[in-house]
Amino acid sequence: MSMNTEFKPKIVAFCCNWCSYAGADLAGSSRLAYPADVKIIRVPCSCRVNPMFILRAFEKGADGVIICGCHPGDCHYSTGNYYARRRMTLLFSMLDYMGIERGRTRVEWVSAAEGVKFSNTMNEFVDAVRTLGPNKRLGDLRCKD
Amino acid sequence: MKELLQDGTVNRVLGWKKGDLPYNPEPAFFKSAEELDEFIYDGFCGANLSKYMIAASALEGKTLVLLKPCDSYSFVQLMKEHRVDREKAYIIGVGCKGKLDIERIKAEGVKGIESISGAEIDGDCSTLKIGTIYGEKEVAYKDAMLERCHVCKGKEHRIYDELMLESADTLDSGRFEAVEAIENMTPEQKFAFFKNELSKCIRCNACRNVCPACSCRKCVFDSTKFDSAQKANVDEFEEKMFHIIRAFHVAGRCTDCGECSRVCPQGIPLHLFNRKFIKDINEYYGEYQAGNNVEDETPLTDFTFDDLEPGERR
Amino acid sequence: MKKITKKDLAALLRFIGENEALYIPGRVSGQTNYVRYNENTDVDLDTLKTVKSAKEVFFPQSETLYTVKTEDGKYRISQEELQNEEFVLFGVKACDMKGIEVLDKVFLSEPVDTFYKARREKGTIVTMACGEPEESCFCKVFGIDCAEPQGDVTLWNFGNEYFWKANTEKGEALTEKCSSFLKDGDEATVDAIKNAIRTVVEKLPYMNLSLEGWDGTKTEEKFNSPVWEELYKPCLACGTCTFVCPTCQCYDIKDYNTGKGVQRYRCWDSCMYSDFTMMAHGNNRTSQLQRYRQRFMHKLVYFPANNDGMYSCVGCGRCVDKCPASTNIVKVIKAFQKEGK
Amino acid sequence: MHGIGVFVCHCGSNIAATVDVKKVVEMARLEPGVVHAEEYQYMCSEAGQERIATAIREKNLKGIVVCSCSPRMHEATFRKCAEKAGLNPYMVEIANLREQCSWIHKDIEEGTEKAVILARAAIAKVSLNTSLLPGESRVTKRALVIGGGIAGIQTALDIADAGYEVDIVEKTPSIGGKMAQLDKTFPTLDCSACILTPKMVDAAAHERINLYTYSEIEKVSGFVGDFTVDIRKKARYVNMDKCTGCGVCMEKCPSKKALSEFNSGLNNRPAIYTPFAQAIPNVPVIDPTQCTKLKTGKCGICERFCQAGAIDYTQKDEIVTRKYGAIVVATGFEIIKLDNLEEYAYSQSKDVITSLELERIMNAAGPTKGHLERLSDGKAPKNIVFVQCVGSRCDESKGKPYCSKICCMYTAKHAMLIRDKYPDVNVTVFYIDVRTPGKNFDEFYRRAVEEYGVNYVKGQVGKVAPQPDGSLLVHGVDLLDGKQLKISADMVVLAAAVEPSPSVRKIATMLTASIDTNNFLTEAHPKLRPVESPTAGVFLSGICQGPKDIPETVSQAGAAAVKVVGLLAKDKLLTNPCTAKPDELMCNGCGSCANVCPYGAISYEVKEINDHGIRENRRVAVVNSALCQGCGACTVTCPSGTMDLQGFSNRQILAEVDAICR
Repeated sequence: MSMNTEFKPKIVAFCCNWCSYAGADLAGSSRLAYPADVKIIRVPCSCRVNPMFILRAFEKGADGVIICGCHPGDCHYSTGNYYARRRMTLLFSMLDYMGIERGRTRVEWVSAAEGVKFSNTMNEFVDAVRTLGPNKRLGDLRCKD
Repeated sequence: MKELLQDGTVNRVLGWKKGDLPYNPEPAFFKSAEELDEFIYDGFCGANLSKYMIAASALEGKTLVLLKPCDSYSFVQLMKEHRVDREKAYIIGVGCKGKLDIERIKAEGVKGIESISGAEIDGDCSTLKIGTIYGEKEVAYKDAMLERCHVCKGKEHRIYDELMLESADTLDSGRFEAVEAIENMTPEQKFAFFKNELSKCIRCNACRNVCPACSCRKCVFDSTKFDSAQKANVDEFEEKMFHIIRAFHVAGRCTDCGECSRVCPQGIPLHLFNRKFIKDINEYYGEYQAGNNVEDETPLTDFTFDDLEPGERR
Repeated sequence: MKKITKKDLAALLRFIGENEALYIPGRVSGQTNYVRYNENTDVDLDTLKTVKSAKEVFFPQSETLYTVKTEDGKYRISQEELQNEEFVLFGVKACDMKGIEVLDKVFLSEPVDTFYKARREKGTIVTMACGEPEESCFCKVFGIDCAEPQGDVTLWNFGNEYFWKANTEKGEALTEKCSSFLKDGDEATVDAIKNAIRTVVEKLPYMNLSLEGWDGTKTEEKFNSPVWEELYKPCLACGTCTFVCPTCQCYDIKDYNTGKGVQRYRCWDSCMYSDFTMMAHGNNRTSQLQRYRQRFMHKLVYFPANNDGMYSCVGCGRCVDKCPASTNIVKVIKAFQKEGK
Repeated sequence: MHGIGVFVCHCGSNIAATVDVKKVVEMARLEPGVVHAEEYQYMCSEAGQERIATAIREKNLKGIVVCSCSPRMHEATFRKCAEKAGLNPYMVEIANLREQCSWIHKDIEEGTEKAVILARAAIAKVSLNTSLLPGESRVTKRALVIGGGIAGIQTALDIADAGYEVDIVEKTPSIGGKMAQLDKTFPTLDCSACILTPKMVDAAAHERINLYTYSEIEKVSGFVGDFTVDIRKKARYVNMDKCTGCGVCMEKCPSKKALSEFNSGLNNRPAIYTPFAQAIPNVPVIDPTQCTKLKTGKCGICERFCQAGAIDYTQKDEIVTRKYGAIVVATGFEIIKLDNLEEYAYSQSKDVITSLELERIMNAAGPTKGHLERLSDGKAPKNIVFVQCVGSRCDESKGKPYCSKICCMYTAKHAMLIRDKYPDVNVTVFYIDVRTPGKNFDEFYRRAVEEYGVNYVKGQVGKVAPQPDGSLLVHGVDLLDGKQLKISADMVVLAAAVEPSPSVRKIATMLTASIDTNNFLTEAHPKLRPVESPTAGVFLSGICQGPKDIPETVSQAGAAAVKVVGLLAKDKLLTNPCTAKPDELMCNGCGSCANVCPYGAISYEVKEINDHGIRENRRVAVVNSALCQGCGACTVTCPSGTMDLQGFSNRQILAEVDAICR
């Protein structure tokens, strides 16, 4: 357990501008805490998240990557999150297939009104990644030292 | 073929030319009837000629191209992506009795090959008689076949102007057996398996360059847009990144022609990446065969409202 | 002349591996390449050709040259250390050995490549005569005798034994170090082995390949020949031939951002790639024909012209074995032969 | 990029309390390209903006990072500020140190560390920013109002009065909405119809208002200023031009089994009908599910009796395509289904009714002609129990978590009206809280209690049990007395929760307007932009945005109208320059990007491309930047990375990733 409390995972959260980023703002204005390990990158839509971005995060030392978008049906661009959903489903399945821990990647749909859900999701995700420990299977060793 | 060339229906023939060893015919363009004397079509003509049709589509006049049943899927997929011009192609669908993998023959301990008989397309394709400088050897045709032929998609051509030669059934194993075997491993085993396989990768790009789906004018791995032009295998991450993204970029477009695995100089079973995506697509979004026709919406540019959530399993 | 029984070889390798780094053909997932030896290495001296040649031990596919880091807003550069550890490279075939000589021409002439030089100095090469040459071999065409490879020590495989002969001081030193594993062997047996190998070599299909006309002259005639226009067509522009080749020595220099700094590294490059020789204004070779031609012109014309007739092909036949489109240097030579040029 | 300025805001103590602002400034200075970094109390203030502008001018900054609150808050502010100082507004990036850092972290060390990383990511991004220029798009000077209730009518009237054309699309045969069904309105008790119908007539008569009743939205495309909408005009089977509204057809129609929607299903209507007498337009429709002629081909009575020859059984649905500059959603509400609230015995007894049903019972034009009577036996009730918060403020498995806002007032209204007209009827109201925030609202409620003697019981009703004698036994609790109560009633009235009209989901999807968990449309900002949807050009009016009473709805309708007028008054709009941009040299022309583009913004052209000296004709993707909304779907679908998104380019996002993972 002492390991877990010391380990500060690097978490990259891609949040769509319209729902999830706003949901994160709401979590903030509602003072709903989640670990500082989470750093948010604002993207217009979850469909803007290229699998290369996710792999790049792991390459450079991220321990977990989460993608947040509008709920299916609520995409600001109508259909973006549906594409994102298929892409991420396949990508995550591939990572799992290659023995990369499933808990390091996640997609969550968080609306602009769901500050609570945003905060809870981040708390859960960080906990899950902490339990897994540092990412050793999908990173570039050159970035580790 | 000679007639079509002579009467001007086609300006050239895209086929295979006899090699200088019994097993290494090369893809070639024939421009005259006499050049066609060097034409060959036998068990070693594994190369999928569809990709050469991208360049041929820019040439004057029609190109007669020989496509095996599985190659025809690639051609249709390329048509769908506007990369080849149907009007510029005269397609002869050639039969196939399974294509041979020289690496498998060599793995049987065959060295110093001087001659091979039994690979002729009009033969019964049951036994290969191999003359070597170290003596005669025999290898069962079936044991020398490429992996892809054991999971053959069938004898039907998806597109053709004319058909030639009989095909044989070569399907004798489950297409997704190997993928399932990996899926059933523990994460540690999976990780170790791919680590071992990918550690061999030399980033030669043969898998990419032979792939009919990887036909981008400029591959992301050669462009500066993603800072991903790392042609070296500096760290094991590089190969993972390359092979995941390569497979992802062709997901839903890969016809499973098996060329990537055929050409890998290090014998990496690259089809295991592509086939994993194919299996997932089939399971999650319904059976889909890329290159079946030009109309079907590609799975990754399509969706349904109740698609599976990422990380879920059905 | 010494010899060692095959059953003692494992102990010998362990012994060498304990004292210094040992690079040896080892099998990983069905393929044999040079690997750094450890107790778990699946040593494979029977496979004639490793996929990648032995050159990577001296000229690795990638190597860091130096690292730049920022500390408190200031840059700090640290040079990568040169090879300072002695090592043994074991099981090199005649063609690969010759390949190293070709690389020496490039990297040891001025300006000397210090990274390469350091490795050459620290490495002892144990070569091995080819037991059963294969149909894609054509080393003899380049005057290489695979029955008697050079290097610091030469081995011959015979029955249950390897015959062992030191050729150089480094070789003597290694022999001395390993003396407890070695017994005396007789020259006569080795001569017989050599003859047997040479007899086999004569039977190989490519033995009659003629290098007539490839003497570093007629450069323009070769360059402008229409033969290339058909030859290049199957080429897929991958780098397989380059990366398995024992003599290809081109590299690219790139920077990698580690987040904490930048590592400048070099890595093998291939003249088959579209971004080879890419410069700010663009590329001076714009077509695959030009790239394809460059590879063979370099090996058969430019290199011998600049290096006293030494070809930068050693006839190992790896490109013959591995080219996905079955085009290769032999077909190039034959095509010109056929055209009578 | 060299010449980056970093401005760290304290936001009073909002940021400075948990982030060591000085440290952030100090660390930012060490980042590559940064030539200026400073802190200030309130960067968004005039003085703060002046500091930014001065630094831009004096240090010739090429890009700036403001470490402050959410970009959703002040990105526009700082972009304007940069523009005024001569810097392209898209050379500004915001590091969100307030909502996503200081407000959620307590530990200063932790907060500061994260703030430094967020600043670093923004600096990394801005160093790859490029100057972008917005394009222009035209504005179609016509508005669409979806929904013809009081919200829609009022919005349309206000827009039309300001001089712009408005179309109202109403899915039922008449405008009027729920307000037309009400009997009296609180707190003045004036007659709903008396104040509504003149507005309906005004709308119908207005030269700039066009009504599409019995019509629905089929498809929406385009964007702010230039929407294209397909409207499905459902077949009325009555020619609107010929019909005189005499009503003979309705009288003669032999099929009278359909439940009247207008009367909450309490009585029947013919197959050919207008919802109510004052319907506008006063043209009936034939309900194809009820009409014998349409179902079997036999009958045709209405056609025979119609002197005007207006009946047309061959009419088909018609799709009308129109262009609009702005769209107002005024889709209103429905009463929730009471299936999950079986304890109130709504389905078991005819005498358990909803408040809306009571409105119809009390209305002179209603099923009982305004006589208060039990629906089971027509007897006058002696004891009536009202239950408030039925499905409101409730567990989500049974009802809605929110307060429906209007029930306290209309229950008081009902109680008062009953006691006024039938002084001998006992009226009991069960309530959780009585909420009366509104002008004259509490006075109104107190009159009900004090003048009219309505018995208010604080407590919930656990069960309504129909008795064999036809009475209803109400099991409740009086929380003030702490007693279980059992009250025998003749009638129970349920103040059922309101919910957004179910049609709104589909409409929201078409409009790409976002919706909250309760299906209310989300406003662009809950306080500062309450009548705008986050989707540009889409505005909200009435209950579709949240529960409201009539005065609030009308004022919101007016506010939405002003926003629409403000938009339509412009001739051109500046378009977002953060759009997709293909690199022609790399494009395969494969077609994947167009497949995923929701706006049809991508097309393909065969162009002569000069690829490093090789000229050839290639099929390449072309983006219409007026249509592109910048979602980025195409950028990921494109395998070669030909498509990139300006403002969120691959390299910019990767730079952020790198900076965060450093």
